[in-house]
Amino acid sequence: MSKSKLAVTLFILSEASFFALLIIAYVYFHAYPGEGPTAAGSLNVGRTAIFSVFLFASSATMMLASRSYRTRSSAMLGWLIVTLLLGGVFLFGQVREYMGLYAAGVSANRSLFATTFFTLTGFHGLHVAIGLLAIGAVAILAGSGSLGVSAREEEAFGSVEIYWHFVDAVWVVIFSIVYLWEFL
Amino acid sequence: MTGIVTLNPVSPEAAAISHLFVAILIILGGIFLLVTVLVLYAIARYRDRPGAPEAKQVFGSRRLEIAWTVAPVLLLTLIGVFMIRAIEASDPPIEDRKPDLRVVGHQWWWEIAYPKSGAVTANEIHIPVGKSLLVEVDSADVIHDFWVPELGRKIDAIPGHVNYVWISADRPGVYQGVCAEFCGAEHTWMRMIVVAEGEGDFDAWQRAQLATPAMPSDGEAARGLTILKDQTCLNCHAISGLAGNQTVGPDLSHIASRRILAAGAVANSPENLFRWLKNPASIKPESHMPNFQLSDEKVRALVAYMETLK
Amino acid sequence: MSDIAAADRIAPVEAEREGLLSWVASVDHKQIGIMYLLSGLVFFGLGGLEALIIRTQLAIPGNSIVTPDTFNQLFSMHGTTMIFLVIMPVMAGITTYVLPLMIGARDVAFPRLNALSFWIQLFGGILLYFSFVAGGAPNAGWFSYAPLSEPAYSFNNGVTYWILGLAGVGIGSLAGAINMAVTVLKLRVPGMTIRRLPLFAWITMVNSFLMIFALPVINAALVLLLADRLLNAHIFTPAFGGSAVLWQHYFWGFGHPEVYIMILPAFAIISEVIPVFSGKPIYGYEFVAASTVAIAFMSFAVWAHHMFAVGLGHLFDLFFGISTMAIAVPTGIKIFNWTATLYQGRIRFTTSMKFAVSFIVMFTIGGLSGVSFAVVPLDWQLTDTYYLVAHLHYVLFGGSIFAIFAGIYYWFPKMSGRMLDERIGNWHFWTTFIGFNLTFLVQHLLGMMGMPRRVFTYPDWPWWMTLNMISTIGAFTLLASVIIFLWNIRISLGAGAPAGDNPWDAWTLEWATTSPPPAENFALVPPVRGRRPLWDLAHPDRADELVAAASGE
Amino acid sequence: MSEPVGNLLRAWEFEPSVVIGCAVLLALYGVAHRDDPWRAGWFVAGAAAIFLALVSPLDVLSDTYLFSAHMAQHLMLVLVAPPLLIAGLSPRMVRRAMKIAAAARIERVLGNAIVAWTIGMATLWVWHAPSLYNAALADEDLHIVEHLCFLISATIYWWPIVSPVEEVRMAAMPAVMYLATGAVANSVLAILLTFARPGLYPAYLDPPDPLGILTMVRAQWGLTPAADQQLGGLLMWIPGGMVFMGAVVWVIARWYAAGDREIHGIAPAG
Repeated sequence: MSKSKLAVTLFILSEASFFALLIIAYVYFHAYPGEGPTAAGSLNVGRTAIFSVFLFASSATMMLASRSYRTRSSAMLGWLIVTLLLGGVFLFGQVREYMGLYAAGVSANRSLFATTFFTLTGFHGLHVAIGLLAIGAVAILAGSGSLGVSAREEEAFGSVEIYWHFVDAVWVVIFSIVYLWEFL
Repeated sequence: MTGIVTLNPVSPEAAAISHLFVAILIILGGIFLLVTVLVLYAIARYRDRPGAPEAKQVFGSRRLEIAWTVAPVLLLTLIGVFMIRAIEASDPPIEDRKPDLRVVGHQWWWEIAYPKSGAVTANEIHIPVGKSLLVEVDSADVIHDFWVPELGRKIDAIPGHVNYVWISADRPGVYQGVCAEFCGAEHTWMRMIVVAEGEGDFDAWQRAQLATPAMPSDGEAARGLTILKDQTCLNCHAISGLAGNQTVGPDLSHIASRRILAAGAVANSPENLFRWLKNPASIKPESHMPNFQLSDEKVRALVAYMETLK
Repeated sequence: MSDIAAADRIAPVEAEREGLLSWVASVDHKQIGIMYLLSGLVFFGLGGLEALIIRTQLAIPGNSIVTPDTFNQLFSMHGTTMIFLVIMPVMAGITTYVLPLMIGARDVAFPRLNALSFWIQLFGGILLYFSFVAGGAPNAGWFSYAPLSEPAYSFNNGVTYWILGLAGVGIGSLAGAINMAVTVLKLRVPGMTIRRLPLFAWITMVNSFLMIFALPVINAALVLLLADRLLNAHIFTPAFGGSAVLWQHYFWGFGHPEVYIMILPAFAIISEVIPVFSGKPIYGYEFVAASTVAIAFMSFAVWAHHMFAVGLGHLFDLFFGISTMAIAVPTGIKIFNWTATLYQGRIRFTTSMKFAVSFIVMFTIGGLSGVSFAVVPLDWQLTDTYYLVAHLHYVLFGGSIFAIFAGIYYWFPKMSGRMLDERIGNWHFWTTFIGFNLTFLVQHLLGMMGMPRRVFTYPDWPWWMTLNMISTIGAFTLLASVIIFLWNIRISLGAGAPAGDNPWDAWTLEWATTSPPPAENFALVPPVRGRRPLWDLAHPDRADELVAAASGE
Repeated sequence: MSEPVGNLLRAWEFEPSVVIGCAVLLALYGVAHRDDPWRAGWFVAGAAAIFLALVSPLDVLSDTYLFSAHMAQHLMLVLVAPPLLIAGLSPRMVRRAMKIAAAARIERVLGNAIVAWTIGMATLWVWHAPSLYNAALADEDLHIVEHLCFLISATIYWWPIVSPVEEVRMAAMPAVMYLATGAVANSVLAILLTFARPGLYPAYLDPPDPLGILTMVRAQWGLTPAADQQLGGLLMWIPGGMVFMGAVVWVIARWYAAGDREIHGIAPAG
């Protein structure tokens, strides 16, 4: 494993612990909810599921982009842009969801569910946004033809890819716990 | 309160801890001596001296490693056995007992209630000698900790998490207690005393606490009562026969019977009570008790009234 | 060794810059390491000043040098400073400076990230201290127990600054930890297999992994507390359904590994210093190495021993009492191995060695009093008293700080090219040793006499003032020792004896280059065939048998 | 001996599936195994762990009375028996088995660290979901499936660590991470169980009392439903965590004992 990929892997281990702690807080207050809005009364699992599909799909397109990069195929830039779009749609979905919740009076201080929900999904959204920036940077380099195939550049690409899959995997867990658990 | 209270137990629970403490101090002291003697011997014996030969290049010994892994494990197992035996003895289970005492931590004083009789007081617990009472420990604001070292373990007073602990004393006496969890500006002056007395004395004390204090009808005390009603005292304090059950500040129904003032900051005397009412910050700077800017005369009247609250 | 790593070691040096800019803009691990040390020294001064005010206030009962609230700010800042802005950065500084040299690397794996780590960490510290002029420092203790740390009970913005400052320190340390782990795993000189790592490098690597898993815990807790403070949420306020106990779980879930984050680097330093000055290899290398992993592992399963007084049930307390005792076993293995290293050695009593040897004894005291806190009923009696204050200072001062001094006396010649004066060093050692024990030994007794921690004054009871006065005198002795230390640095930087490459006859690679090392660290890295490359080089006929310890006597 | 204790100690249930299962396991081993009596000892100890967990009074306690006993039983099936069984295989046996193409292919897939980790930990988590756990308590057949799942998934989990053949074992440093992250996954589940509301698994709230020992369990042992559930979580957390830690120390010891064959140049990551 190259040193950049190793560093990203270690970073991801750390981030996974961070999310695990936020998830534990969410689960804890799910068991001891207190007053105010709850998950069951506030969330729309169907709509979020659809937006989630976009995020999951973006992981697949990122893999395709990575494969194109390794085979030096020109399709890479296309796949990167598709990945960006899919990730962007997911973020758009999250913003819409937040606005809907806010309009319905569910803001971060209304209940323990609300606080832990916004903290958890908000930090995930932040990670998606950072991932999109990184992918965007790679896409711009690729578009301007300055993304070469040196070991360094390959490392950078690989690191972004690992990070993106991680962001996706975290959402699988969050979606299962926050949404599916409530409605299945 | 003198001496090494944690080794000076006055209850079976505290005794269990204290005996364990002595045993463990001996074991740990032994290990400490062993390490220190080994180190001192080595540095004295193997100190570099002119002409000393090069040190022998030794890399280790599996046998020794096993020895100093297994020996501590055995020793810790022994300590563990002591510990398991002492846990139950020093903190017996509460079973189905209803609490005899309810202690609520406030910033920065202790609210004390005897639910079975209805007596209410503050910062001063009375218990009959030789009887174990069950204490319910709660908090009205931040985390406090109820600790009377001579009588046993400490236990946190946590809002939203009620705890229970036994309290008893083998012999009569006054035992010092204190809040042991940092709880804000005046954490220092959140002390209490536990008065252990004979059954008869305890009953008499409890009866006195349950009595409604008489209303003085004339003299300085009566003026004091009027001032007390005119000021906002009763918004925070309760006095039985006068007003409801506010617990923002300590219940004053029998304040003159208590030995300490301001949760242990000073002894309870008319002079100290005067200072306290005149300017609480002069005794306890960050206390939530406001300074009412009363004239000396008014304060004297208040003190005169409160001294009647035996 | 991959091509990339090899390429990094011969990468061209950054363009020369002059003066202050050469430091501020530096990405060189040696300069960054020294900046860590300097920032640690400044904060050590501040934290020490806070401690002195605390001890002066407590010298006699009924003292009123500071108000109660100021006192609370002082001890909150003292704890936070010493942990996050002194011990962690100083350890990071020593590691950043020494580690790449020790493994024969040109620099750390990510030099720019290294600079970023330092500056974020420093920024976190400055933010924390900015609170003093922004309405008041944090006053809820270094542990910020909720609900006391909630806006309802902590009116100034101190705790908010505490959160943000700690987040900065946490993120900086995390980046640093990742950097160090990758450095050890990827940049070792050819021949230095992981089995041949100097123990300093091994323990640093283990510690990095510990930080990678422990720091996110505090970050998550800080995020939730920040939501409470800034968004009026109620995660930790029981009055609105939140849980005060949850904060304690989160905080100590980080806080206990943090203790080992502070003490493992001390183990790392001691494991280098003691063998060198005993003229012998470390006794039981494999056992010291493996016990480190065991400690790091177990440090995550003992946190609730900070919570025995919370009332979580006997079963809960019992399990954590036992797991806490268990962690004493690998720690004991280390103590015994260091002691055994002294045996049949040729012990040179340099100042560094004096600190290292007294570390063994002081840390043993701290470790043993720690065992008494693992014994649940004793904890019920002793926790949150001065006995605990004594315990933690024997671990963190008698442990970490003594090791830091041992390390500074050991590596100062490498960093500066000049030896620290041994005669002044002797004064420094003895004033530290006596001052430290005066300050903290009596505190065991105060705790047993029932004096709680974090009180700004105490009743005038027999012996209380005497013991507190002794403790205060000890604290001022420590002040004298620090002044002697600074004087020593000043004198020696100007007129110390030239160090030469290897003044201690040490064996690890940092001693194979000049003092101070050139920007590229090494002109030529000697071959590595064992754990003590310079020993092997000096005694080719008696090179170390690598598996000697593993295969028995 | 009081009557409830006697009743409990006599409550061995020689469940045919277990007895036959263990017998078949041992018979197969006897047929395949020729050398190295030490290894045979490990294997027999592993089989004995399964046997004791599922046949002894622990099983009755688990099925009827106590979540904590059930946890102890599962820990035997997940953390004790599989590593012992694997340690009992001799390298020769494994090499011979790997000559079979299908077996080698299965090993390549399941022996992959990420696959093995995920299978091991996911099985642990999934079966503790209250709906599944309660269903297994209610239905004996499902319960057998649950135990088989634990045994098989744990065998897969421990294979890359304990396997007698060096080629299929993980290198030491990745193995430490594998175990450390496994311990984290195990601990997080244990923490959730420890702090969950009492009654996560309602069958233990008010169990039928076929042996007449319930009073003893509740009063003398002090295991109220709340304490029982907490004890179960704690068993998984602390002793369970200790098993992982023991494995870590063992991996490092094995790695050092193997010695450093590298004279010059960087050794592989392990």
